[in-house]
Amino acid sequence: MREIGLAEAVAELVRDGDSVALEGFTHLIPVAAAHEIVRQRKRELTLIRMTPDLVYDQLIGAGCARKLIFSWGGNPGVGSLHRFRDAIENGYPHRLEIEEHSHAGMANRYVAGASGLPFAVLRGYIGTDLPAVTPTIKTVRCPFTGEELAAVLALNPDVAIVHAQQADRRGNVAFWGITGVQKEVVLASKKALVTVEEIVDEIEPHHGQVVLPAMAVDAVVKVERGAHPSYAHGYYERDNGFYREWDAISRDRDKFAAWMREHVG
Amino acid sequence: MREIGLAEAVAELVRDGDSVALEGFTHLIPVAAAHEIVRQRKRELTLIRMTPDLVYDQLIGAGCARKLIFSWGGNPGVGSLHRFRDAIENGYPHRLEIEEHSHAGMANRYVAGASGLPFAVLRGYIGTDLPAVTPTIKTVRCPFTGEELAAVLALNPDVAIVHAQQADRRGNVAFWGITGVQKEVVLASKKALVTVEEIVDEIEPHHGQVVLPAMAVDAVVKVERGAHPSYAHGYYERDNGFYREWDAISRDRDKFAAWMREHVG
Amino acid sequence: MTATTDEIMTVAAARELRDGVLCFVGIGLPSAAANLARATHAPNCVLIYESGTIGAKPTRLPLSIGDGELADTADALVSVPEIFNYWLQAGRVDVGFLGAAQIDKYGRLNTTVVGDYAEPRVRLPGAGGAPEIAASAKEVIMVLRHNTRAFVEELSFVTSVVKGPRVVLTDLGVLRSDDTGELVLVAVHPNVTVQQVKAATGWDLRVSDNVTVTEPPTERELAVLRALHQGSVRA
Amino acid sequence: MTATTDEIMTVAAARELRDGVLCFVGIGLPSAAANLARATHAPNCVLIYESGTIGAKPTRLPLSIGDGELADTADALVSVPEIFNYWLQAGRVDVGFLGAAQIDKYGRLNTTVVGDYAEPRVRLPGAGGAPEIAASAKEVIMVLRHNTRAFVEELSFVTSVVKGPRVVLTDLGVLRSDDTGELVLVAVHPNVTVQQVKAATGWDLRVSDNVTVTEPPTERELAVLRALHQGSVRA
Repeated sequence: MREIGLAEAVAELVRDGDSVALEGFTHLIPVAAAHEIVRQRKRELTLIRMTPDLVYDQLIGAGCARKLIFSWGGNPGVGSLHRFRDAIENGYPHRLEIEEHSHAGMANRYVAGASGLPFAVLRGYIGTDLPAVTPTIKTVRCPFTGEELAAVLALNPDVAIVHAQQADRRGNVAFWGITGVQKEVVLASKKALVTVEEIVDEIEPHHGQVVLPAMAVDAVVKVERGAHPSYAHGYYERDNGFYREWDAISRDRDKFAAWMREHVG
Repeated sequence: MREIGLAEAVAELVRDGDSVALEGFTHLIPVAAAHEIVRQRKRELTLIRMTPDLVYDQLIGAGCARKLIFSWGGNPGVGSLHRFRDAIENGYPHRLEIEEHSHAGMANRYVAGASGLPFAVLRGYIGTDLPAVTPTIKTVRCPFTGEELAAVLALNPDVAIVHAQQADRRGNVAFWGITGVQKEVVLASKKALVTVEEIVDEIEPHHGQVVLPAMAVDAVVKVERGAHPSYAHGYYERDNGFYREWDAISRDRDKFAAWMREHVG
Repeated sequence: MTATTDEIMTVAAARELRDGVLCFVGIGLPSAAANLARATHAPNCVLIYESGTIGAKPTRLPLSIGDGELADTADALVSVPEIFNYWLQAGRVDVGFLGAAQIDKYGRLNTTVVGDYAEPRVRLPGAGGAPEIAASAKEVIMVLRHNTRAFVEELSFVTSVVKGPRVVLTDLGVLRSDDTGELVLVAVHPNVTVQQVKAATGWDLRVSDNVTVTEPPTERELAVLRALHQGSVRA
Repeated sequence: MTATTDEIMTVAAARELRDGVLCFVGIGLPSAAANLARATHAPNCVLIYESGTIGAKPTRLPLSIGDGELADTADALVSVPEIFNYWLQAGRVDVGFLGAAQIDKYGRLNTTVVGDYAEPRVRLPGAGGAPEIAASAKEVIMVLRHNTRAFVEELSFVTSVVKGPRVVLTDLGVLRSDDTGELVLVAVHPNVTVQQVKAATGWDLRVSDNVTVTEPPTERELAVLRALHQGSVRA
């Protein structure tokens, strides 16, 4: 495994205009890597993520995003993502193009992407207004039963960024606890950057563990507490207080800018 | 979890004429359960399995099967399955209908079945003679790219039978090592019977572990060495010698019958 | 103890859950109701969260759908694609819980925008798991505060369409779908009048011939619900 | 040490494997060749077995595709659907290894039946992983014993169609696909004549203008191969 720092990894793997998927379903959100993207002033990114969460609220507010592909944009258990809303409702800091799906649709788009298929089939969206506003939702007919089902276009981001608990010295990566779509997004993407809490000699077995072999990953970077204020199961808990505080910080454009200057740089 | 014996579980869950999938990819083959099916003289079964292996050679030779759905019918590393060949080549003990796929096709048929979808999409079969002889292979066109892909009909067996290492007292089941399509076949089937090496208070974490929650399973039965001559990772090794011996036993109809009488009953 | 209107709504939702069912839970009020049910009359209820935890048995209410507490207490942890494909879409889920910003008389839900989609007055979080919960759960329980902004004649956007039978628990009463799928008022909470509910509904609400009055939350239901919330606040 | 024809074939197959490639391995001779390569000139080769083991590093040859040894030494263990969908179908596999009962001049393979499908003279095992390995691996290495029963003008059944470049290692020589996809004899093993190879081929075999002679197995290659086999026999 190649030794590399976070700044170097982001500089090398993420280019202006790329489609970038930072995933982690509540758990293991790669916040430190997102902050590095802000610091490097990446622009015109297509940000992809099921649950934009605080991490995309920050990237959108900082002006990194041209487009957002997502399925649920809220502050879980708290309320709105104000930078996300300000971008969509008021075009601030600039207009944000959106492409929205359901969770099942996004998950299956990653699965299709990881599988080298052009599309995925699911029972979903039927009767809703989503297909009318989202061109990556169509229908397909079962060649055996004639049933009409939803079809969604595969997702193959330029770069996947995820956070994991452990990597071994050869670059194999291990996640446990809630593993979300981590495996799928890494395998669906052209390049993958993984930040980890710890580099170990031997990966420990855990319930529900997912191991990604080294060859699926382009860079592994050790970043302790790299998911904060999200959490890393077995390492630190979710900073629920910060999620609540974010509501007030992000509600105000200036307060947001000041917070970002002070805490991200 | 309900206490139940293997004879009772098979009597209750497997009926003449059912489609039955005994899975386990080399590892964890539910051989003891198969022998119980033979002892109970179940008839007219549609046997489903990626790799028929010795276990279906025995069921076919014993006259339990009307039809076989499979993707690779050999004695791994040794040669032919002679009872399988005798049924297809000579109609002995009676004619055997077959429906054959590739491994990728069978795996995806289980995935579609487990997902409640009528079919699965894959890149496969193109240019081969398989679609001409197997009506459960068709094509589907991607509604986004126009590309033509293979489509396979979902599999939803009446009964899944698998072997696992551990169950806890509430009936949650754990597999580790090579887990094949165990999870998919159980979730794709209407009913599921699981034999296990051991019933424990707490399932131990292992690399690559799959846990099936109790509600996915209809009966859990403790059967030590229930996979022999296949193996149970962490419990006993594969009896490679027996796989070699099987070649001579199964080659001859009378020798086979005598072996079954003596060892299965 | 005196129950708040939110508590009455949560307790009413909890009571809808029969013991032993497999329940797909969203965060917030649905999670509170499902966990209250599990802690009282429905101990064998199995909770699935869309984050991939099956059979979670949290002792405090999770703040988010992916809390560590859910993973620690689950029978099995699976990926998000598996939860949606192998569990929800496969039709294993008996009951889905949903909230929404807007609902119409057929129980269709909007969680996407208020106003025009391209130039929304309010941008809401979006679909999340709702469209597929609505389509695949055998039965759907919805929980919303009752007012004419939420209970509307026409949705700004149709995010989710419930297929099976549906019940809506509000802070005023209980609505159930009839054979045509239309929601009918079947119960009012204590001290609420039918007229109040009709006034809080943006369409001409049909009322059952036998409107009952909700049993108020018991002492035990309230105590358990508050303890679950306390745990969450302490965390 | 004198090499058997099977050993010459296996060594020739092993040499086709460049270091660092991701190789999808079937059981038997392909597995022997891949492990020989890993133990000699290609230590960074990553082996995938269709049973779901990624990066297995067996010290003895597995008898079956799902041996415990493979699971014990793998970097990651995944399900069979994942191996086929996320790894093979996604185009991550550089080299696929295949055997067959019959091959035609385009390297199409038959592992299904000899004779008529409905009334076969010989029922072979069937497709297994081969059709998708053939279609999705960037490059395919085939290993077959060379005779007119195997190298036929017309297959009884087309089980697998190789898409990318292909090479066939036999006990007589080496065949590679040209731009049209047709197999051309490019090398003969020591003490084998071009005429012998043509006689063992059921179609009019094209022969390269520069047929070379295979380097015989080195002492080290043979020693390693035999040690790998010994381990397997002892198990």
